Formats: sequence, C-alpha cells, structure tokens
Amino acid sequence: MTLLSLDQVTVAYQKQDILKDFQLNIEKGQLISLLGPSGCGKTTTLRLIAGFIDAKEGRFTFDGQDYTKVPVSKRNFGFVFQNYALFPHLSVYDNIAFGLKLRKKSKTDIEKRVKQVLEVVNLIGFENRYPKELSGGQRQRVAIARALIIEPDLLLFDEPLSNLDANLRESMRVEIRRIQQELGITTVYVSHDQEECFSISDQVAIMNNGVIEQLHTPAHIYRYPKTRFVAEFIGFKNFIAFSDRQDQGDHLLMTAGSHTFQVTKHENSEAGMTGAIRPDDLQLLLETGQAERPNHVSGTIKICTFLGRSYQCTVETTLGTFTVNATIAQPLAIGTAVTLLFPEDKIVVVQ
Amino acid sequence: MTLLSLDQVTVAYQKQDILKDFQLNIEKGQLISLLGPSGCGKTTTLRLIAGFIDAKEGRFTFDGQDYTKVPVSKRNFGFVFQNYALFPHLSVYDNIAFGLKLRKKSKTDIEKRVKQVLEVVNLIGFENRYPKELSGGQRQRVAIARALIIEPDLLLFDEPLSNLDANLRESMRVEIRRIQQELGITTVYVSHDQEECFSISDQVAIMNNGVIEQLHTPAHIYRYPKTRFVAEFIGFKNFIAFSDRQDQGDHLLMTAGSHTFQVTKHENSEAGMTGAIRPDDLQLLLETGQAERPNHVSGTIKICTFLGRSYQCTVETTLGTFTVNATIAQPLAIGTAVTLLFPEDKIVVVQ
Amino acid sequence: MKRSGRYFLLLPGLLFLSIFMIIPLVLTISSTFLEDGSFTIAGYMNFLTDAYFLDILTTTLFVALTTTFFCIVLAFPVAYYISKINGSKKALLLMLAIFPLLVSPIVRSFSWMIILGRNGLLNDLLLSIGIIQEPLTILYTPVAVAIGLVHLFLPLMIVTLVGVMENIDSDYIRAAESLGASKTTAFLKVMFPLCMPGLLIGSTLVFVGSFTAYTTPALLGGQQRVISTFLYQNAITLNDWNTAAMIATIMIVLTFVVTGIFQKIATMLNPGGS
Amino acid sequence: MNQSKNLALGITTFAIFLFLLGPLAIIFVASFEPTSVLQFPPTGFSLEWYRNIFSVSAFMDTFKLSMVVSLLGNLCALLLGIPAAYALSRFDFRGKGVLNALFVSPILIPGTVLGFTFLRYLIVSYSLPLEAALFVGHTIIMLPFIIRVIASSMANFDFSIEEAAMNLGSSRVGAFFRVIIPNIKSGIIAGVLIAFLESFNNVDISVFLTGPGISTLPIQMLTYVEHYFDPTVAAISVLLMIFTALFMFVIERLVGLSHFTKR
Amino acid sequence: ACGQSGSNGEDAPTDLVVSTWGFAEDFFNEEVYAPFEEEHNVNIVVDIGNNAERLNRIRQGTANIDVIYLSDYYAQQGIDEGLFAPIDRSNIPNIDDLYELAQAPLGEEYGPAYTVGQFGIAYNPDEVDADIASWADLWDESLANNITLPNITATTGPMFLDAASTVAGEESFNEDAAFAELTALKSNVVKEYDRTSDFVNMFSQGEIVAGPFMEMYLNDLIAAVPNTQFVTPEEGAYAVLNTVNVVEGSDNQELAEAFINWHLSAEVQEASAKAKIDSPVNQTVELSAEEAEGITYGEETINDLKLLDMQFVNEQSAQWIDRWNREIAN
Ligand SMILES: Nc1ncnc2c1ncn2[C@@H]1O[C@H](COP(=O)(O)OP(=O)(O)OP(=O)(O)O)[C@@H](O)[C@H]1O
Ligand SMILES: Nc1ncnc2c1ncn2[C@@H]1O[C@H](COP(=O)(O)OP(=O)(O)OP(=O)(O)O)[C@@H](O)[C@H]1O
Ligand SMILES: NCCCCNCCCN
Ligand SMILES: [Mg+2]
Ligand SMILES: [Mg+2]
Repeated sequence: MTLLSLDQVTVAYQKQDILKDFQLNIEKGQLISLLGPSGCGKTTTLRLIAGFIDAKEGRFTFDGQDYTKVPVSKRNFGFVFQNYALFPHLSVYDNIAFGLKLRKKSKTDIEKRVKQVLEVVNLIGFENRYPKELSGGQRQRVAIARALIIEPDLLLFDEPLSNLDANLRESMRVEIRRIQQELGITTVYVSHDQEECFSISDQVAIMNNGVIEQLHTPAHIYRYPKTRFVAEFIGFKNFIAFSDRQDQGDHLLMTAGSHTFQVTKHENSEAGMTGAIRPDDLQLLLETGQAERPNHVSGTIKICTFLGRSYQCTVETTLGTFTVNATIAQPLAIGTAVTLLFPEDKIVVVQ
Repeated sequence: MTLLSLDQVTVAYQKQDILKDFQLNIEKGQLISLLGPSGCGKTTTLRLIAGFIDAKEGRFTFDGQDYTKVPVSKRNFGFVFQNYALFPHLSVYDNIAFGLKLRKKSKTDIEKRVKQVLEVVNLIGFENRYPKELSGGQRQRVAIARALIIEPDLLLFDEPLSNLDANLRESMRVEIRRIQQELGITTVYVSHDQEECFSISDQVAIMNNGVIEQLHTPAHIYRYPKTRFVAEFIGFKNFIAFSDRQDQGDHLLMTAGSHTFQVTKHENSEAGMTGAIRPDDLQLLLETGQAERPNHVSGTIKICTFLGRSYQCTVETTLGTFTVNATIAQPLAIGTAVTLLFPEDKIVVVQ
Repeated sequence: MKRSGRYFLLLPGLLFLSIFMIIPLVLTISSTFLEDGSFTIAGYMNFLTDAYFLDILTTTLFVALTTTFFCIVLAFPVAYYISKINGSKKALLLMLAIFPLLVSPIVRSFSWMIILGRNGLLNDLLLSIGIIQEPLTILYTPVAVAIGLVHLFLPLMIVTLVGVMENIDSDYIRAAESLGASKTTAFLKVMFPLCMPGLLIGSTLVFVGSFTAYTTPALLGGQQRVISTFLYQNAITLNDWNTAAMIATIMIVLTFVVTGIFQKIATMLNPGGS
Repeated sequence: MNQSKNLALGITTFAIFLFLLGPLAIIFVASFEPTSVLQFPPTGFSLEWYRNIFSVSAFMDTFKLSMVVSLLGNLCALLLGIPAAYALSRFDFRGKGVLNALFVSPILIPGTVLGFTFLRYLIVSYSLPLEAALFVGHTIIMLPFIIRVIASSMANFDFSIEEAAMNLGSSRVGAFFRVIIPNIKSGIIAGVLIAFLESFNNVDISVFLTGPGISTLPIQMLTYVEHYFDPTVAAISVLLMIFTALFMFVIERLVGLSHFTKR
Repeated sequence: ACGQSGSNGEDAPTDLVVSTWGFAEDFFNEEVYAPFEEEHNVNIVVDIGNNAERLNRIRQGTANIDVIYLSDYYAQQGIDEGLFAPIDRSNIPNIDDLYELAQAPLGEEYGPAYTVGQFGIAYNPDEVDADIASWADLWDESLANNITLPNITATTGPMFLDAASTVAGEESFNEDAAFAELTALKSNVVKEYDRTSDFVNMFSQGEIVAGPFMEMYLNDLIAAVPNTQFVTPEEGAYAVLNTVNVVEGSDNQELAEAFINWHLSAEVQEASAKAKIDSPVNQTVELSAEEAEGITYGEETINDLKLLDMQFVNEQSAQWIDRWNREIAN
C-alpha cells in the first residue's frame, strides 16, 4: 500500500529549480534511503516532505490525503536532523517530552512514555543532562527518541550519522534499523554514505541533480546500476566505451577497439553502450599473451597502493586506465606487464 | 638515517598528561602516519613537533640538533591544517607566496616558484581566487601548496582529508603521496581513517591514550596487530579468549572452551592469550556437524545485513558472537545453523 | 514562512523609526535646500568656501581620526590578550574594560584635568623623577582632547574587537608562524586584516562618537573650536536652526563618507572577507 | 607560546588598563574630599558630598526619571528590536542591506542633530508631551544597540531547532517563544545592558527633551556643574560605579560576561 | 501650567511653572517657593537649564512656562522676539524699593532684575607679580598663558568686549578696536570659559591666576584659593542683571506677577543675600560687613556699575560671535 507519494513535484530556491517533476512513492512500513552526491537535493526532498519548504508545483499525498498545504505542526512526522537540533536549553527529558507536552498529555502519561522511549534508545539515567553534556552518539539517540515519542506517521532522517566515527556509525545504524522495524514506522533516510544506505534500507533511491536515477532494492542496485552515474556513484571505477553491440540470446557481444567482450544480459542492459566493472571484480592475471581472447586486455602496472585487504593497482591499457583490487602478497613493480580479465557476469552495461 | 626523534616526551594540558614518555623516530624521506581513536593524542603529537605547544619533559631532536626550544617560525616545517587555515583575506597566489615573501625572495623568483607548485597541485588558473571561492578539494590543495613551497624540512598533515567526500578523499591521498615521494619530503600524517593511513604510509603508528601501541609497515600491521586494541582498531571484530596455549614449532595450539585452534606463529605471537580474526577472513560454512574438528565452531545466524560486496552476518556460538562477511547470494534466515571456520593463517594471537 | 511575514516582523521597528526619526530628519535636512520654496545649495556653498568653517571641520576630523587611530592601537593588544585568556579572568577583564563606559564623561574629563594639568599628577610625577624641568602644557591642547576621547571610547573598541578576535581561528596564526612569520609579523599580516569586520564597527562607533563629542573637547580642549560646539552655538545660542541643520547635514554626510572610506580600507586589507 | 612575548603583551594590557581605570580611581578617592573643591590627593575624608546627593531632591528625582526612561525605552526597543533582529539574521530578502543600515543609523547620526530633530518634530510638530518624546528618543537610540547585539547573538544560531519545534507540533510563534528566546537570552541581556548604558548616560539628546519638572540625571549633573565645582558629581559617579559593579556581578553570576563581546 | 486657573483656590492648587538656572535649589524650595505655594495655593514646577536652553523652550513653545529667570542678555532676545508678556507694575509694588538700575533694565513693559552682580576681576595675589587694579592689567606680559576670558556667548562675554574697547582707549564702544585689543591679549589666555565653574576649576587647579569674574561666585573661588582677591577695575565694573519675566501666553499672569513681587520682597532678598546666593537689589535690605562679604552690595557700588545696551548687544551678537570665533578662538 502506498503511504506517501510525491507527484510531479517542483521545488525552487529563488529562481533555480532544485527538484523538477520529482516522483516518489513509498510503501507503508518501508525504509527508503535517498542516496546521492552533495547538492543533489536529498535534504530538499526531506524538507519538502516535512513541510519546511513549499513545492512550487505538484502534489504531496499522504495516506490518501492531500498534504500539500498541511502546516508542519499538523503533519505529525518525526524529523531527525543532521545536526540533531536538540534544544540546548532543555534537559534530555524535556527535549524528549517537548512534543508530548504540546499535545497536552498528562504528566504521568508523559513520564511513562519518556521512560519507554529512553529504554528503546538506551539512555536511562541521562534524563537530567543537557545536550552539551552528551557525547555525539548520545545526542543522536536523544534526537531519535524525540522524534519517535510522538508516534510519528513518518520518520525522516537527514544524514543522522554523518558526524560519528566509523565504529559508532555502524552500531547506530543497526539500532535505527531495529527500532524502525520493531515499531513498523515508514521511514525516509538521507545519507551520502553508500554502505550505510545499503545496509539499512528496503529500497534505495539514487539521486542526481534533483532527479531519482534509480530506485530499487540495495542488492539490485549494487549489482545492476542502471546508468553510468549510478555505477560510478556506487563504486564502479572502470568504464569501457563500446563501439558495437550484438544481442546473442542471454548475453551480449560488445566490441571496444580490437577487443571483444561477452556480457551476461540483465534487465537494465537494454540500451547502453558503456560497460562498467568494479575494481574488486576485475581480475589481474600475471600471465601475458592472452589478450586475443574475449574479455582479456593486456596492460602495464602504473602504480600499486596497499589497501589493507588487497593492493589497488592502476593498469594502463589501450582501452584506457583501469583500477583493480588484487589480492597479491607484494605490490607489483611499476611497468610490470599484466593481463586484465573482465568476468562476463561482472561487467554491467549501463546507459 | 633518523631525521626526527621524540625522546621521552611528556605533554600536558593543564594538569593532565596527554603524551607520557612518548617515543618516536622517523627516517628521512619517509611518510609516517599516526592513527588512533579520537582523543588519543595525534594532533597533540603533531602540534608538539610543529612547535605550537611545549613539552613538559623530554627532548625533540631534528637532524641531529636539539629543537626543543626552537620557535615555530624558525623550524621550517610545513603544516597542513585539518581545516586548511587558508588566510581568508589573501588570494590563492598570496596564500601560497606568503612563506616566500617572509623569506624575502625576489618577486620573479616567487612568481616562478608559485607557478611551479601550482602546477604540482594542479591549480593553474586559480591564482586570483579567494579561499571562499574554492571547493573543498581545491582549498586542500592550496593548503598543501602553501606548505610545500617553503621547501619544508618536514611536512605535517593533520587530518587533511577529513572533510571531503569519499571520492575526493581518495584522489587527494594519491596526490599527496605522489608529491611527497617526488620531492622526498619526510612527512608525518595524522588521520583516524584506517584505509587512508594504510594506503599512504611507509610506516603506521597506532596510538592509544598518548602511547604508540605499534609502529610498523602498513601491511605488517594489517596482518599482525600486536595488541587487542590495535586489532580491534583496524577491523578485527572477532575475538576468542583462549584458556590454554601450547607452542608447537611453527604453530600454536590454542584452547577455548571445548574447542581447539591451530594458529600459525608469527613474530608478535609471543605472549598473548587472545585470538583475533577479521569478518572477511572468517569463513561461513552452511554444512553443520563439523564442530568437532579444530578451528571449526558451530552457531546460528542472528542477523544478516547487505553490505554491497557481501552480506554481514552475526553468528551466535558457544564462544560468543562472531561477525562474518559472507559472499552469499541471499541473506540467511535468522536461526539458520551454520559452522564457522577460522583459517589457521588468519587467526592472530594478540596481547 | 510566507515572504511577507518577514517584512511584517520588521514593520513595527521600521514604522517607529520612520515616523519618529527618518521623516523628521529628512524634513530637517530638505529644508536646508529650500529657500523661498526653490532649491538652493547656496547655504552649503557658503560653508564649504569658508576657510574658517573648513578649519573647524578639518580640526574636528583630525581629532576624530586621531582618536580612532589610537583607540585601534591601544585596543588591539588588550583585546588580543582578553581573547586569549579564559574563564573568570576573562570575565573580570572584560568587566573592567566596560566599566569606564558607565562613568559620566563630565566626571571623566574632571579626572583628566587633575592628571594633565599644569600642577597635575603627571607633571608632578615627571618633575619629581627629573624627566622634565618645566611642567608640560598638555591640558587645553588637542592632545588632551584626544586623550580624553580615547579614554571615553577605548572600551567600545576593546569590546568590539574581543568579539571578532574570539571568533578568529588561532590556526591562522599558527599557519603563518609555521610559514616563518614571527609573532609580530603573523599579527600584522594575518590577525589584523582578519579583524577588519570588528575594526570597522569599532572605528565607526569611535569616529562618530569623537566627531560629535561636545563635553570632552569643551572641558579639555583649548581655544580651538570643534564642529559640535559650532552646531550647538548656532542651534542653541543663536537659535539659527537652518544653519544648524546645514551643519548637521554636513556632519551626517561626512560621517557616511568617512565610514564608507573605512569600509573601503577594510575591504582592501581583507578582500577575501565577507 | 613564547613566554616573553606573552609577558610583554600582559604588561601592555596592564598599562592600558591603568590608563582606563586610573582616572576612575582618582575620582573615587577625590569624592571623599571634605572641602568644596574637587582635588587630588584629597585634603581629608568626608562623606559630605554623598550626603549632598540625597539632600538635593533633584538628584533623586532625575535619577528616578532616568531609570524609568531607560528601562521603559529599553522594553520598547526590545519589543521592536527582537522581531527585527530575528528577521534580519534569520532570513535573506531583498533590501536587507538597506534595512540593516537603517536600523543602525541612529548610531551614525550626531546626537545633537537627533536631539534637535526630535525637539522640532516630536514635540513641536507631533505635539508629544515631553515625557513621551524623551521616551521615544531614548527608544530610538537604544534600538540599534539592541538589534546589533541580539542579531549577532543569532548570527551563529542554528535555526533548525525552530524547525524541530514546529515539527514536534509547535506553531511558528510558539516555537519562537519556546526555543528561540530561551536560547538567545544572554544575547538579549547583553543588548539590554549596553543599550541601557547608552541611554542612561545620554546627554546630547536628553538635553533637548527636558523641561519643567522633567530632567534626567546626566542633565541634572551638567546643570549642577554649571554652578558648582564641588565633588558631588564625583560622588554620584562613584555611587553609579558601585551600583554598576554590583549589577555586573549579578549578570556575571547569571549569564557570564563574555556575552558582552558578541556585538 | 494647567488649564483650570486658580478660581476656586481651596482645593486643587494651580501649577506655576518657573524656569530658572538650577543652583541653590534647596534654598529656593524652602525660602522662596514654599512660602509662596502656601500662601497662594500654588504648586511651583521648576524648569532647569542654562539661559539658552530655557529660552529655546519658550521659543519652541514646548513648555507652558509662566515665569522665567534670564540674564539680561538673553532676556533681551526674548523681548525682541515677543516671547514675554508686558507686566502690570501695579501688581509688583516691591519694584519701587529696588535700585533704579534694577527696576526696568529692559524697558518699563518688562520684568525687573531680581539681583545684580558685579563683573570685575578675580586673581590670586600669591601668583601675580603686581597687583591687578584695572582691566588693562590683564594685558600685562607677566600674565602670559595665565588668564581666562568669558566666551563671547556667555552673559559676560559682551561686557568684556566692551572692556577691551575701553582698554583700547575708545570713549564709546568700537568693535574693531576691541577685537584688535583682544587679539593682543591672546598670548595671555589659556582658554576661554563658558561657565563660571570652568573658571573656578582652572583657578583652583592653578591653570590660571586671574580673569574677569562675577563677584557672586567669589565664595567658590575663596573656598579653593583662600587668598583670592576680587577687584572692581578702575575703568569700572559691569552690572550683571538677572531679570525675571512673565512668559507671553501664561494663564497665570497675576499669579506670576505676585510671585515676582514676592521674590523682590525685602524678606526674600535678605534671605538670599545672607545665604550668599543672590546679591540684593532691594534697597531696604541691610547687611553687616560680614554678611556683605562676597556679594555685590551697597548703593555706591551698584550705582557705579556699567550697563550695556542689551538691545545693541543683541543686534550685534551674531556678528561678534562670528568674529570672536575667527579672530580670538583659535
Ligand atoms: N536556501 C537555498 N538557497 C539557494 N539554493 C539552495 C538553498 N538550499 C539549498 N540550495 C541548493 O539546492 C541544491 C540541493 O540542496 P540539498 O540541501 O537538497 O542537497 P543535498 O542533496 O542534501 O546535499 P548534501 O549531501 O550536501 O547535504 C544544492 O545545489 C544547493 O546549493
Ligand atoms: N586545550 C586542551 N585542554 C585540555 N585538554 C585537551 C586540550 N586539547 C586537547 N586535549 C585533550 O587531549 C587529548 C588528546 O587530544 P588530541 O587533539 O591530540 O587528540 P587527537 O588524537 O588528535 O583526536 P581527534 O582524532 O579527535 O582529533 C584529548 O583527550 C583531548 O580531550
Ligand atoms: N553661588 C551662587 C551664584 C548665583 C548665580 N546666579 C546665576 C547667574 C547665571 N548666569
Ligand atoms: Mg543535505
Ligand atoms: Mg586531532
């Protein structure tokens, strides 16, 4: 069941359109992420949904009702701000109780529910602290608690983890997902961190320049980016510009220079003439002389840097420069001749 | 040849010691990273070397000379600040030329060298812009150029990339490494990003609480963390507390509960009783019933989240909970019985 | 919020200012351009070609600019020092810096008479330690006026400068030093230009204050007139409001010109600033 | 840090503070002079002139009026200034620069000119009673300080807490009172204080707006020194200093004085 | 003042607004205002300020002032501008007891002087080489950088200008000669003074040792410099007349006249003199030598005082101020 839909929405700051004919439908209970480069309009979308900004054109429907003109304070959406936006002059307790007090709940009711939600975010005992006396992660959780307690019909997260270090970030995202699923709250989650979005979402929308380029499950997007932009954004570092394309049943035969490539077909493969492959999927062969065979390209090492798990090597070929993550014991010397193997089920044809 | 050495240095803010009996030697021409959690004293070390703060005790020797009392302006060390600290009132040109002007170089000389260094950082054409008119990456490069142009005897970087997004970060660190090697400048690099430190450094120092816990090449540290802290910090998520240990030639035989583990020995394995293994190195076997064999532990799936490349699964066993990154096509249902294999060359015994 | 709401918030203040100040001021000023119902600038020409008036004007300007200059020079170290320290000492020093603002200018001038006079404390001191043989003549000279005015306005400048300096990242200074600048050079080449916004406000307050000061020049100055005396003479003693309004207009225009020049200088010294 | 440079800076600062506070100390000491001639060092110790303050009823009367005008004007300037400061620092809109300049202009116009214009229009043309004109005039000179100080306390303000409040069900006006005002409280206090001093010490505008039975303390002091040269005004200044020191002490206890610097 | 003039004097007292300088307020409250308020069921409201400020308030009509005290110089301006109501002398019988020069200094239609002061020279004999006896002595080289002058805008400014003309040897006032003479005096002048307190101030601090001075403030000088001498210059001292007038449009003309009459009464005049606040102009006041110390008293003294033609002074003042500014004050 579609809970929320943005229909042909246009948003502009001053004269410039930020979102243009924007389209988005969200199912009840789902967590959907908006992922995209800085400035693509993620926050704008969220703020539009929250009601902080008005659309120039288009309709915003929520639960079957037209919400376009409903004021912020009447929407009952929880918003977790990137910078938390905790009220500095109020204690943790009062921050969390803020929404309930406005709803004129009884004192005992408020106390009970604050206690419940404090348990959920694991902050029992912090009631009387002020925001500045909390660590980043604790603040974060207060912000989430404050949004949760009003039992929102929709939860909106704007890069809630961007200020945390890697470890805290990971544990927080597990927490958010847990709470969201436990309470079954439909959620829109904004981040520019790929891994974060992928690990937390039911659906991911990849945005570019005010437009959603692809909307699908994380695993699908990870494997089958639709466009070059999406591919590049999610870590496909290597691209091949094909000059010819032949459809051969369950696979495609692509040509680039004197090289041919066999590529497994999938639903996105319709129209594109660009091949994309991840550095992790590209294989580095130390044997040479295989360049004649399909999906093989010969080249020379330009530089190798240690990545931890593997070495990242830049390889120069006649089709351009490729980046490959190779699990090798020692870095290869600059100039070493190598062969790159492009596994057919790992090359993706994108638009 | 040791260029720089910190000998038994103690630094204190107010009454609290931040660095205590700190020891560090750096070879000429090397790039050494300081890596550690927030608040461990990385910046403090850098600021001490730069001369922004004084040591309470200990000696700082540089190039054979006692530098403990040499004022900042006489050290000729380049410092690249985390926040760039570009002079907002000066153009790119004047920012970069600042140090040379102080050295009373001739106008034509300055012009020539600014041009050279602008080429190095790839900013030709930006001379007349002001810092606020530059993107993050461009500012970064101006900051590097400004430090480079004085031909410093030592380059100090304080988390220079922390404000950039993943893509820019990666290209910048390649750039920094290239420049550093090209010019052969000894460099101390501070970051809390593991991958960054590993990919850029000749040596990595892992710091904890004002002390260097391990100092070695990136590959070595990656494989053989010395202490549990280091292991945890660089991504060993799984730990086993052994109850018994037997030395058997080139390997160790360790016991934990009813399980035995065969572990390849290496130089750090001396004293520890804790085993560590990365989620990537742990193997997830769907067969069960192998738990009797060494290095095998049976368990059940608690949760699986999609990571992109793989699924990260949490597995509950009698030895505790383990995290494993499994390359599987579909997430495993909660409760699925599985076996964990701990490859003997991947378990590390740490202190 | 709807756009119009923003103006609505400004409206009460705007109306108040317009009705009670702007309109009266515009009427006052415009009347000086009218003679028998037609436009004229003859009155202004008289002033601007009168060597005596120009002399008063330049003297006043000179005193005001000198005062501004010394306020800047003296406020900088104090503000720098205050912005560098922390806690209760900072609060105390700020308190002490603001304190003189609360003492009536008349009383402060009296004190300076006691200090600077022929038989004043300063002369006594200098004579007794033998630096001078004859008492210095300071009181009733422009020097005394400048001292009094600096004393009057220094707190404003200090407070304003502490405000900007607190927000200047000390990494700029460190960066300069790491590039080879001595503390003084770092201060002159980096700190000073970055203080421009505060300096601008401070200088404007001090300049306007000393340009229009009345009590202090009257009490500490000698025979030389300043422009506010002149304005007062015309308005109050001679009851010549038209002339007074002309002098006022010239003062306002000059104030705007000088603060505009301050702005220009600030932009020149800190072109990257906002 | 370089110790000797720091020391030099400390000494310079000390010397400048001596310059600032020395004259006040002289006034303090001289106010206890027993004879009717203010001099330093004093010839003895007497509280004669402090007694005189309370025996001349005009000092007390004008002190009261000064307090009333400065406080009421302050209140009015706050009511006008807070919304304006909020709009000027919260939003970007056309004409903001001009409006900014307009609200600061009372600082830039010579006091004598303002006073004379007020006399001519507020009293003569608008026929406002003297008290009302005095109050309006003081409100106008306080307004720029109120707006400046409060706007700058909002300059680095994170307005997302306002959105957060609305998101949690607060109206815009409600959000302003519930979360904006409490968080700029110290800015408001600083603004109020500075504006108060500006008004309480004002002479050049008040002198035009006083009349029968209506005068302010600084005007009364000026009138007094036209005819007397005894230490009474010094004594008044000392009392005001003590009064202010106590006041500042309280402010420091309440919000901390560093807020004064946020101009 | 208020609208309902004192018809039924029993209940609400009438407001009588008196504009005055603001010295000795306590004396006036107790000895002058209170008895009058009592007797006439009046509430006196005072307007305080210097001559110029208060005259301006009347000009602007911003205060409903009934009675105004002004020095003759400013009073003449008020008269010229029609700001004062003609008085009914029959309502002020005490005028007849005044010295002649105080009775109608600015014409029969307008108010009398309620006090007279002598404008002469004060000096510190300890610091002055030769005794000062004449205006001309102020030009003595030994006084270089040691005297002060009243500003031309002060009440006594024009008097000193007249004195300068006399020093220049002119029989009747000669403006050019006076200014030339003043220019020659500049090297002796430390600074001119706007208010008497400035003089007292400079004198007590030792910044000046002599200068033209109003005798009525002599006690203040003596408090600072006990040896202070006041002299009536050989060429003659000037009369400083402080007048009292009824303001045009006053609703309380009769009350105002009654008030003026009260201030001229021997009772008030004597009390003022004894308190050393104002020199008496009422001839019936008798003072002992001690009581007369520091005030201007005695028929002989008063009748010798020179008087300026205030109408002439007013006509010339703008020009004098301009010349003074340009030639003397720089
Ligand atoms: N108040 C504003 N006025 C004008 N343009 C704006 C304003 N706010 C945002 N923009 C522009 O709108 C575009 C979208 O902004 P938005 O904040 O939605 O980006 P985002 O996707 O959230 O980026 P980030 O990841 O950097 O937060 C950007 O190009 C931005 O410059
Ligand atoms: N000025 C100071 N006064 C008191 N303690 C300080 C000060 N500066 C830093 N510290 C403390 O010193 C310790 C080390 O700080 P340092 O800045 O060196 O950490 P870091 O390793 O650079 O951390 P991060 O990664 O967060 O930048 C921290 O615990 C910090 O709280
Ligand atoms: N000591 C009292 C002197 C009285 C002064 N009279 C006022 C005259 C103002 N010009
Ligand atoms: Mg955003
Ligand atoms: Mg740091």
